[in-house]
Amino acid sequence: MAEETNQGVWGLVIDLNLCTGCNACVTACAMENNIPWVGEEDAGYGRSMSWINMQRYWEGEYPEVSPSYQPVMCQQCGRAPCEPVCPVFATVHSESEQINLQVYNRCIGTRYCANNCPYMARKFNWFDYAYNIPEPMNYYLNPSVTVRRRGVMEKCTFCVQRIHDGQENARAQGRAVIDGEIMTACQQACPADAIIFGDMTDPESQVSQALRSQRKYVLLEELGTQPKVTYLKGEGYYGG
Amino acid sequence: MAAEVKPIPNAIPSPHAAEEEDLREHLMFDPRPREEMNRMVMDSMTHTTPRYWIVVGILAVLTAVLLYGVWGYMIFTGIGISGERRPNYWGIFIVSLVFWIGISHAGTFVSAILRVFKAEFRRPFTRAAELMTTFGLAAGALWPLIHLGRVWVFYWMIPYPNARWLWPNFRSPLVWDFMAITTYLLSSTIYLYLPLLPDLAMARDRTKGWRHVVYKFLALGWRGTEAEWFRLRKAINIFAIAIIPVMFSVHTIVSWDFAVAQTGGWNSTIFGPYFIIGAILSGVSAVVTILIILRATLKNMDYFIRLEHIDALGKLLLVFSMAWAYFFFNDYMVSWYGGSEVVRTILTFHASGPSAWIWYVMLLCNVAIPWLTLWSKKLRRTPWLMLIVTLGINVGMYFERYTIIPITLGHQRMPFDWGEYTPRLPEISLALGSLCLFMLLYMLASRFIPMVPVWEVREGQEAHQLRKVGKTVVPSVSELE
Amino acid sequence: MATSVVHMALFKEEQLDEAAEAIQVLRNLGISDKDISVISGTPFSEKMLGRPMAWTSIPLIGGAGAVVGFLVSVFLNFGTPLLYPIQVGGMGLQTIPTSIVLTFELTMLGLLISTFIGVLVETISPSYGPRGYDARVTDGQIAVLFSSGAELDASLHDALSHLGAEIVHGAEDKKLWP
Amino acid sequence: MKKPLPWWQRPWVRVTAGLLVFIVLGGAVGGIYLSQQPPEQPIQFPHNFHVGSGIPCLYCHPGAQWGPVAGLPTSDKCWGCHQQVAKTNTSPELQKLAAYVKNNESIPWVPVFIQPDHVHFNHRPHVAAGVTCETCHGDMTKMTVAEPIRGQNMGWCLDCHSKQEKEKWTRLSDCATCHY
Repeated sequence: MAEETNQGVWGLVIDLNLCTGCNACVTACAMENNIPWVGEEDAGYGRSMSWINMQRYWEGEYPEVSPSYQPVMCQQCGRAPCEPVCPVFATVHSESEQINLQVYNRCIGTRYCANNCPYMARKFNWFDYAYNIPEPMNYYLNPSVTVRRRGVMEKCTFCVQRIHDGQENARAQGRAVIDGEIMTACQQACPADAIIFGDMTDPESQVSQALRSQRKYVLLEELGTQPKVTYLKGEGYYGG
Repeated sequence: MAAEVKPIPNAIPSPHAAEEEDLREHLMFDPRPREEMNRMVMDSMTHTTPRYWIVVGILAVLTAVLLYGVWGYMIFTGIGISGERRPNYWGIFIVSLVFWIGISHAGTFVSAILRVFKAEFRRPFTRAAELMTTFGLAAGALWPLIHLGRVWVFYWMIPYPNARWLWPNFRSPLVWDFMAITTYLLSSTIYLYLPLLPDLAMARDRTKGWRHVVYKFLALGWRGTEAEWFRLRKAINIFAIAIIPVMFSVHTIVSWDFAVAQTGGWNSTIFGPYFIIGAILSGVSAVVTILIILRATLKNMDYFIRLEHIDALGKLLLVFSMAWAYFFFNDYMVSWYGGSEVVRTILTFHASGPSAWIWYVMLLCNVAIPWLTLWSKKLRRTPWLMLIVTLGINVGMYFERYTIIPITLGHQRMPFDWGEYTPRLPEISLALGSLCLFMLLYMLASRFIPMVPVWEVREGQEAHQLRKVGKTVVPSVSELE
Repeated sequence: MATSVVHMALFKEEQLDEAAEAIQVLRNLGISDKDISVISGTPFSEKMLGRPMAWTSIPLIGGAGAVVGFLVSVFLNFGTPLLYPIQVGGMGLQTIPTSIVLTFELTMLGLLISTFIGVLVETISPSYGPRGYDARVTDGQIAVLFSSGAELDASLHDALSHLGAEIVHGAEDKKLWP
Repeated sequence: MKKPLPWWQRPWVRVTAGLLVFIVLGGAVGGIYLSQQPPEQPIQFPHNFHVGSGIPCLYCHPGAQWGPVAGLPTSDKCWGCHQQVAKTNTSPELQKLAAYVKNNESIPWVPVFIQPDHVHFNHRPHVAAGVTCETCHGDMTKMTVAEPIRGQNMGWCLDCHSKQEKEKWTRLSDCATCHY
């Protein structure tokens, strides 16, 4: 258990040049993380729960328009604005995983964190959506992830259950986590391989290589939130 | 000494007689015997008409249904029955919180600041204003709870040792809020109670039956000995001075709920004083509203509450309206000039978005109408007009908070997530319900608590004298302590 | 003291000067200040009545409460984060700017609540001096209570009624608080 | 008006208030008491006898070695030994087991040590770190059916975690260790 102190810093890179906006990541995320569907009416009202917002922007003038897509999930900020405002420590910074956590059962539903998130990445359980899933469909629920009840906030966790699982397996086998061994659900589902996940402290990992690209940028960098999600877009080349 | 209080006999009729009359009225230079004042207050308290009970009954039903019924329904189904959605996570729940906490600033302002600065006209209506503080807070303190997604675990905000090893996050503005509102609620309730002791003793001596039992209990065996008065004076002095910074801190902290966030349009250093001025503006307006209503409906109140008082408060209102406009402009100017893209779009959105009418009504009610009316003494002394103006100011202040909270939230940094917010019926019902609760509590209290601090009025009348200077009389106030 | 009776001299509201005079008369007749007490419906300071300074420990109790509130806030601000260290938003565990808010609120809460507790305790704790009560006091009348033996009655009666007082012999001590 | 004092003395008020207090307190105390009682099991399984005869815990609860759930034994596992044990034919409790096997039914064991949905507990790291079974489950040599441990809450977990080595505390106190 020598690697217990060095847990790594998890990072996500999304190549927008490759993203087609197919929403496979959104679906995979929903299946992995027990994200309920909210019904037609609430979804139309802007209460859909998906942890990834597939932001679609139109470019050009009609009819010469082309869409561009940007999946935006929780950016796992190093200095997250959502954390200090929670009165009960329901959203905290994980020291060991270096991500931003949401502890569902501690949440009392002040929704302050959601207001203070500049990325609008947080979703609120307005009703008991997950408990109203019709009978056979509840078998899709993932036992490794808490099913959230009404009145709590939730958001992308970088599939922390998978991180734990991978780390635990590696530890039980007495080895370090191999790059690419731990995959987030969105990464796994992305048909274009636009999403890369891994340890940013390992200079050889795919994420670190992608991060040396000239095409990288982070969202709302001027706020100093130190996001762990990086986007790649435009002209340039890979590698340092 | 009390003899000198009486109007000077055979005063020379002068062209300034009207002004003299005002002076007399201002400090109540027409004292009545203490027994009579006591009787008048007791009368106002015990006199109930069928109309009163009908109104109380309607308010009770409305409170039970609109507030507690809908709230209970919301607890069992989820907060989703409100109109809130991404990105407007805060709607009129928080607007109402800020509104009611703002209303609650009036009592402390009137009875602490005016007491410390010895503004003598405050005396007859301190009680009415303090009651407003307490009940405004009672209505306001409901909102953070109503607003919670899981209200049944609200106690996790209270610091206490527990099996989870977890304490509240003292870096969160909501915990400051919780502490500040608790402090303010407790201290303003005590501050209502302390000067009430002699009046409760007065009521105890004049009642029988259940009232007597209750007053006897509440008056703590007050007899009026020197030691008791001395103690009371000491305690009131400590309270009057200490509660002022507490009052300022409460609304500053409420403003920090917004100002410490990085949210565009909220992150403003001037929010603290801006909110305080707004709170005092809406609170003092509410005091005027209530005084006009009390004067019209409560028996014998036209002796204690006079046009002169409404006039004086009207002057204060004009000053606060100007101060509010100054802070508003300051906030707007600095934000706009700063040129941050998100803040500029928000400011444009306020003034030209689909909800722009709210912004204009706010400016109309808070600035235009008060400035056009309150400069005139004649208009300040017209109760029905003052009622409209002060109600208007409160509508304007509600809209101010509405502009700051849901409208600003709907227009943040990610353009894809811009949204609008429309309150739904349950929210509106809850907001009306809290108004009903406030009115119900106030109406019930008006028949239980002596609405005029008779001893303070009496003390004032003894301290005031009319002194003849040349051809006219001027009032003078002596220090009693 | 056991044999002495409490008498009460009631003065009208505007007879404050006479009441002050009456206290002087009582003193001249050999009744000590601790056997006299004045109750009134309006706050008259002891200076007006020429009485010894009253004493209260309310500021002391209030100050002590403020200290307790301050200490509690220090524990909450700087102690509890150490019990279970939780990192939020890149802030330190013990942040001074945020601690000021809570320190202020809790100090004030301690001060104000203990001031009230001081009033409560001092009001319901037994007081010394002659006891007695008349409901007319809350109508603004000034009652000078004094305890004396029966033999002083004649001279006292004359002196006090000369000042315009209404004298109640053997004022009863009503139980005013359960 | 809201002061109930004058009605305090009335007997029915007092009786009602007393009853209410009694019901609320009784409900709370009873609820806590019941949650600390061992549930009714289909078979009064004598842990003390089995552990006493040297059977390791992991023989019947093998899941503890490799995963979150330790597992409860199926009738097959019981029958593997018990079909060869003479007592099986005499003891009335074992007749129940025989009946389950005969009808090819699973034994409806009631789990005693269950974590709520929002707590993710994994046996494997605990077993790997050398935590013995009785640290959390109590001394089974003294129990027949499994009994819950009192006050096994978050503070109980943290209490043990805080006694581990200092460098592990960051991970062991992390919220995401158990809650996600």
